[in-house]
Amino acid sequence: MARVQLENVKKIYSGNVTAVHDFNLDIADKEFVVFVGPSGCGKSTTLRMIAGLEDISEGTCKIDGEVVNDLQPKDRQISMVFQNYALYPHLTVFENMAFPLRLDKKIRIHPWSEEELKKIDEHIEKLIAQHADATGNDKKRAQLEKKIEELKASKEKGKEVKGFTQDEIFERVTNAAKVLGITNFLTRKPKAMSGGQRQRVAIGRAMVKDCKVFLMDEPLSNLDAKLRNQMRAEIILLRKRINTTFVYVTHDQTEAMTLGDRIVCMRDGFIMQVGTPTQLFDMPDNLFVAQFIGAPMMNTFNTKLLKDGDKYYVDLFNRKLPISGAKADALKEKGIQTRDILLGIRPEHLIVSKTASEGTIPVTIEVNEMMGSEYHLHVSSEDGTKIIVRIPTINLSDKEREEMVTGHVINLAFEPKAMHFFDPESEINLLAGPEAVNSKGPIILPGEREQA
Amino acid sequence: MEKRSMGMAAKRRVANITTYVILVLISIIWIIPFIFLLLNAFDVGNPGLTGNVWPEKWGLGNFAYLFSAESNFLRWYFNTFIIALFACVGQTAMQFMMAYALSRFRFKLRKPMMNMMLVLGMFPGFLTMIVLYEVLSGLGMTGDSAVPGLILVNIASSGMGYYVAKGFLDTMPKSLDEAAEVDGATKFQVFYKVIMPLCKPIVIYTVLTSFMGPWGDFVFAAAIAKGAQGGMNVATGLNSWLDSSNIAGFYKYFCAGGVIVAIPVIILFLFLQKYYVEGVTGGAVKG
Amino acid sequence: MEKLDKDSYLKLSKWKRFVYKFKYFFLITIPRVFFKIEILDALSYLKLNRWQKLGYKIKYFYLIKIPRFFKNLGLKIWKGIKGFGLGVAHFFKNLFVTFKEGDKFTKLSYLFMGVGSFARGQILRGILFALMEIVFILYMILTGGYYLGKLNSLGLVQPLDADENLVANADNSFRILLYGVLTIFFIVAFIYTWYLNIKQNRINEQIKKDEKAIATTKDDLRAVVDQQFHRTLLALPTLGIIVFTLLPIVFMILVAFTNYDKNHNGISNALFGWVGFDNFGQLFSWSNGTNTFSATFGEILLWTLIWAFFATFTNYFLGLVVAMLINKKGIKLKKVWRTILVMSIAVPQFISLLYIKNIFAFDGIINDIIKFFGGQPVHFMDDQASPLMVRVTVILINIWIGIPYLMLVTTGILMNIPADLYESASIDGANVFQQYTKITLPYMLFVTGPYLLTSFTGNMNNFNVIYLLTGGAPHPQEMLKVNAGQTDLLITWLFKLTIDDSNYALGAVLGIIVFIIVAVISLIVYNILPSTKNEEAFQ
Amino acid sequence: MAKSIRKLLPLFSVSILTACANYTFEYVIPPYPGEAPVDAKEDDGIDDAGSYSIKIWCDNRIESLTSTQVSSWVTAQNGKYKIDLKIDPMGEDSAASTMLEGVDVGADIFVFAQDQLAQLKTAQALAPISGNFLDVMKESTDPDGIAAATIADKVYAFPFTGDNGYFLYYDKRELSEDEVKDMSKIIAKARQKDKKIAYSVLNNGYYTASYFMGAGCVSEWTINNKNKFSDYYDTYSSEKGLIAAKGLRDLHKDEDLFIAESKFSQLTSGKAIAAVSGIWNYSRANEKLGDNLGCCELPYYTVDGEQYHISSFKGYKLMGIKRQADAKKMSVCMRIARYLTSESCQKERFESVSWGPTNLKAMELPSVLNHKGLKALREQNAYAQIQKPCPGNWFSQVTGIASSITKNSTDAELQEKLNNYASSLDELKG
Repeated sequence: MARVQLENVKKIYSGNVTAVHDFNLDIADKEFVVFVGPSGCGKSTTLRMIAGLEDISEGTCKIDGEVVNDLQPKDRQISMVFQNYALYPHLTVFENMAFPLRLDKKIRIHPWSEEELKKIDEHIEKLIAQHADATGNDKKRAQLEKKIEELKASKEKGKEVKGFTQDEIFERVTNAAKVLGITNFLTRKPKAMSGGQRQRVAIGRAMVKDCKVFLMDEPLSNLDAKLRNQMRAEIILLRKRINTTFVYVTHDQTEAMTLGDRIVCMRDGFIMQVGTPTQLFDMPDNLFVAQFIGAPMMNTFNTKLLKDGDKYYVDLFNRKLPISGAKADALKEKGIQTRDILLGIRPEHLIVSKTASEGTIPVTIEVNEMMGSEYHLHVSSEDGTKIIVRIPTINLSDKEREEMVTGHVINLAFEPKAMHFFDPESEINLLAGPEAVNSKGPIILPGEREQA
Repeated sequence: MEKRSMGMAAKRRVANITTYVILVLISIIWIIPFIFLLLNAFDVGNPGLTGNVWPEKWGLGNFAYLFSAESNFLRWYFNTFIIALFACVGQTAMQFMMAYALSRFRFKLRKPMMNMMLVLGMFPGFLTMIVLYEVLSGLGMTGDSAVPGLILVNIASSGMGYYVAKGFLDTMPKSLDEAAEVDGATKFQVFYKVIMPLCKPIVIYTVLTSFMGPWGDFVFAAAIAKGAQGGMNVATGLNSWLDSSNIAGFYKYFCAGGVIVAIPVIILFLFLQKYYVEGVTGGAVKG
Repeated sequence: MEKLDKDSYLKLSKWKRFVYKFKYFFLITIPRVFFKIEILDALSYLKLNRWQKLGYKIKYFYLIKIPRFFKNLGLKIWKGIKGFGLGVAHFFKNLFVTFKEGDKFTKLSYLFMGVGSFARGQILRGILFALMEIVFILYMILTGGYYLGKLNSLGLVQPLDADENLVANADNSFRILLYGVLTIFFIVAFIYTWYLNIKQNRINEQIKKDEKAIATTKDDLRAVVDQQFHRTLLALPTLGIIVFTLLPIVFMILVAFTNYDKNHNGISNALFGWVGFDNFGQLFSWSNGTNTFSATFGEILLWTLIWAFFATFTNYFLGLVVAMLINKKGIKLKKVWRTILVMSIAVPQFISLLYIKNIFAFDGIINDIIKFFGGQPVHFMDDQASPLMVRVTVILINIWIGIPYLMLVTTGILMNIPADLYESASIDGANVFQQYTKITLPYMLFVTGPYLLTSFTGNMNNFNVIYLLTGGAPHPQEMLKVNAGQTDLLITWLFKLTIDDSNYALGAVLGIIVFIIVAVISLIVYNILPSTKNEEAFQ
Repeated sequence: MAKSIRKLLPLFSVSILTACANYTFEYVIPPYPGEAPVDAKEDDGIDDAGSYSIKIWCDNRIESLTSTQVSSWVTAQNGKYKIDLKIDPMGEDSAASTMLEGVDVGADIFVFAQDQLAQLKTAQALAPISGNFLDVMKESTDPDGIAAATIADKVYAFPFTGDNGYFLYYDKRELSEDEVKDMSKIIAKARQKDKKIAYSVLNNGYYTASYFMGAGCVSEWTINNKNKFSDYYDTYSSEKGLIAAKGLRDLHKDEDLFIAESKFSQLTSGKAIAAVSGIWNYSRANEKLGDNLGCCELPYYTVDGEQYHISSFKGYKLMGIKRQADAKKMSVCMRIARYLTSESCQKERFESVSWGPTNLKAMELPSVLNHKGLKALREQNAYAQIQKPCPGNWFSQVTGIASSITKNSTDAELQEKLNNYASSLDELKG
């Protein structure tokens, strides 16, 4: 149960290649934070720096307030699940999970059992008796008194035990196995198990230890799609059961969205944005986050934003689409004037309207991907710009379904609430807060922007 | 259509037959020297180098002589066995320590050290023989007590033969070490509890090759023992039977000695051949 | 020369035009064709036909790769020198700064090692440092000094006086040189430890300033099995290599600069002393032609390289073929074939090679068979045989020795070649031979690259085969003067020179040259081989 | 904190190195303690009573006999000496080569073949024999034996056996008395019976020289006071040498009949009808063939009509005493060596392994005189040359002549080979 603070953490490899730039994050106790980003963005490196498997070039990493930069992984009270499970091939599942417990040599306090308490009392009586008849020499009496004091103190404190007893280990491992549903595999070797089962053993091994921080390095990426969905649900349940701080690394944005309390979206060693899933989905700081979160990718158009009095319009496909509602007020509040923008809208926020009207755009369907519960339509407008639309099939009549074929023309309406406006040069969301990071060209951190 | 398919099967059968013929030929060529050795070992007709293949008179006389009180063969054989035993344990340990350090860790002097050992290995061995003799005689390990000396020299610089072991260790995924470290194991426990158990094939390969070494060493052993019967190994002893004044009377004993030296090494080799193949190739045993 | 445009060229007279064309050809076309290269990108390279590609590759190799190689080499050497210079400067600066800034304990530890460590509660380190200093001083006083003093003369008191009577307490130059070198090793080790002791004081002071905890003895002991575990692993093997390999080699290199031979064996008849480069002079005095030593050296070096090349590659390819024969799908009894071949490795070489020598002897079985069929007996490996015959026979016999081992090595690797490679090749219509050259060989060469190199250098120093089979036969009279033979390798000749003829100085010179040749070859090949470059391929 | 202790471990390796260096500490006190040695001069005046540990190298056949002889000598001195004797069986040529490898660790008394005398003398491995020991030796030992042990008129070893030459063994069932007189007859019989002759004349200088000496050639080397071969007188390349070369050329015509001396046993197994070897093979041959075994002097070979008797080396095996600082021990070893080469010991040795004695009285014994092998050797020694000290590589040069000749080399080629040989002799100086 620990708070993890990363202050100005940098990772510079030999030949001054910087893998992680000025990483600052404060993970609260019991929070589930997900590092997400394309491969090579430094997410795994950061996780490994927290774990202690990589040296921290600059900056400090604190767990529960204690600087751990120089601590070895085993002294940081963390446990980790690896991408390729890293199970010990020569040990059975039980031994794999018991391995960390057998190595743990910390002293723990255990309550005395009944007979033990009785034995201590007898011992104390014996000493008192000796103390009584050793009236003559004081030194011996003083010694006896000290001994009696000690026994009394240890009686209250409880038994000091080094590491885990055998049955403690058995109990912890079997509990974990029960939680993960791998009880009847305990005597098998990892070689004889499927990917999913091996992943569960890996989680089990990390779970049995009581640890401050639970690290997971793309645990699901080696599993097939169906198993991945199932494991995602199990990890959510697991999180509630273990109830400790989680740091989870993945390149799959769906995992990030479903699992994370907060998501840290990263690219080329920089943090693009930190926020809750909804913040990242609805209010992306920049175009990169917008396009990275959500599948299929957000559509973007190079257009102009027109300010007419206190109304805003978007000049799209030589039509003027009005912007109303919350977005318009926000623009007004920010005092945005007419300017060039990058308009972003997610495929699922485009609505197919039955009738053509001022606010809709006629598009012809090029490809219709049938995904079962929804259609992914690849359409193109009159001037050829490609747009992707996602339409749930449930509320379409049979006739409409038949018409969804290549060449058919449909009318698209833009949901004003779902529009995003990005500055073409810096790709920063116009409505984003001051600490938004640009995602185009050399990345300038908020702090540095003032000097630039 | 039918002819071509038959052609395919026929062609494969012909190929197999030719392969079998070649293999039989190869086997004969490779086994002849050992057969001749065996035949000569059983020839009690004439103890000298008569150059005949088939024994004049079959008998176990030659073997009897070896185990009789007259010859020191048992003493030499025992010496070599002790040297081979200590050598295979010592060399395996040394090679493994070196290979594990160079394979699993990255430290400043790693590359220069490996290049240095590669280069040092190329110096022709004989010149260092007289120096090693002086070093060993300083330690009192020459002449009759040459056996501990040979063991020491055998083990001391065996760390340089770490290539094969390192090749095998390089195939071990790094995440195993990291998982164990995260679980709280010290680097020694990672070595002892996680990686070593997985190295069974390469350990057996190294034990095997280092056990076979001392049996064939006749130049160095002779230089250290300097003729003292107590310190000679079997190769030196058997070779002393071949010089001009002895050969007429001892050649067949040499053959019998050769058979007794070869048999255990062959049996050991056949028993562990599976590991030999696995060890050399970097191990098919993956995690 | 300045290039003329079209019409100014036409203005020239006939003769001037000829001169211009001539100059143009040599000063512009030749360099452009041969000495200037424009780097093609992948696509345009692929457009070239087969010969243009070859031409481009060759030009690329000579005009780009070689200069780059030397540039890098130069850079590396320069960096090395600069690094070394910096290191030394750093070493002295460190010493001075530590002394100036250090507290009294640090200053004391300059003289009495370990004082600093004791002061800071690092008892174990303190003891070790103090122990090192005491042992070093005692050693130097009692023996080190004695030998170091005599090192430049290698002994003054000759074992024999004028009329050959034994002299008491004579010097022993062999022991003086050996223990002299050992003492130098010891001094270097001491200086390193002394510098270590100083540096640790500075680190501990730094730690104290930052109020961090100084490593206690318990931490040191725990570090032995944890953070510093790789040093614990390396300590014993490295020590073994230093004392039992490096020390003898350094000794031998020094012997090459002395006159250590049968007349001055340093112990009983006369002391040997330093003679500088005379021994090398004798070896390399090509000038006076008659000197057989350098002529023989050339011939033996050539044969050693030929031998190493053939021995390595015949074994490699034939071993691979035999392995493939045994591994072929339809073949049963795989274990039996492998067992028979492997038995020949298990028999020690001094026994099996003796038998093979008798088989190939002039009155051996092969000649009996030849006579049986009415042929003339052939001299295979004795002094009457022709050098070519002996060399070919030795290489053939070496195949008998090498194949089983190679078969084992390649069998394992063959099993690892993914099967789908062969399937796709046979679909593309590759016959057995093409599959061998296009798939098996490239894969094998990649995996066994380093093995090939070590076996090449191994064969250059392959003593047993030549010594036991031919003993260097045939020995023409010319080579006999320096007791060499035409199939002698450098190593067997070395053996004859040193052990048979106790001519250690020349043997050491020869040893150094063999050492340099083999080292240069393997370092170049070692760095070019693909598999050694991306060592991390599997991890 | 982890970073600050990274320098700890080299300390361990260094301290082990110091421990290792320690071993030289108590070992390396200046060598050779004790006062200046005095060679055993005048009579046995030197008082060398005491206890010594003495190591002897001799052939395995006489190992047990020698140890009994030495212990009987010790008891004969009734307690004056206490000898801790250690005998390592070693053939003559490996004894010499092991001695040369390291004189200070060699045996105190060792038997070596006479041709190694010069090399051992150069390495100062032999104590010169003088005073009473020399006088006793001169009265009782074969003068040729003493000559064989002398360099620059100083005697360096006790003549141990006088049979280090070689003679003809033959199978009486195959060859008659007069056939063995002529080499061409032996070859004809061997060709006819398809049998072999064990004679390494074509590939071993020690035997090739027998043809040259038979034709009258000589090769003598002189040693200067710095024990270097300063000069030589050699007639191998003269016209006498050419005769021998022609003889060798004829042998090359039947080279398939000749097998190496190491295959001597083919005589006893009936595959060879004749062999040229030394006394060391006599006991086994006699045991196998009994009275079918014939021993006689070497035959004649004919070149251009002339007959030449094949010669041989009149060789001796010598017993040397290692030269060492401890004068007392050296003198005790001399006493033992003198006893081992005395008449009684030589007689015992002759009876057990039939090695030819060098003691004058022992040589006259009837059993020695009519010993089949020794009688043949004595007859052959009439034609033999005493083996004088020569450079180590000389024999290989002589081998070079035989191996470079082929059955169809012309006379000019033969002479060229001889000239090559002659030009190589300068290289052997020094």
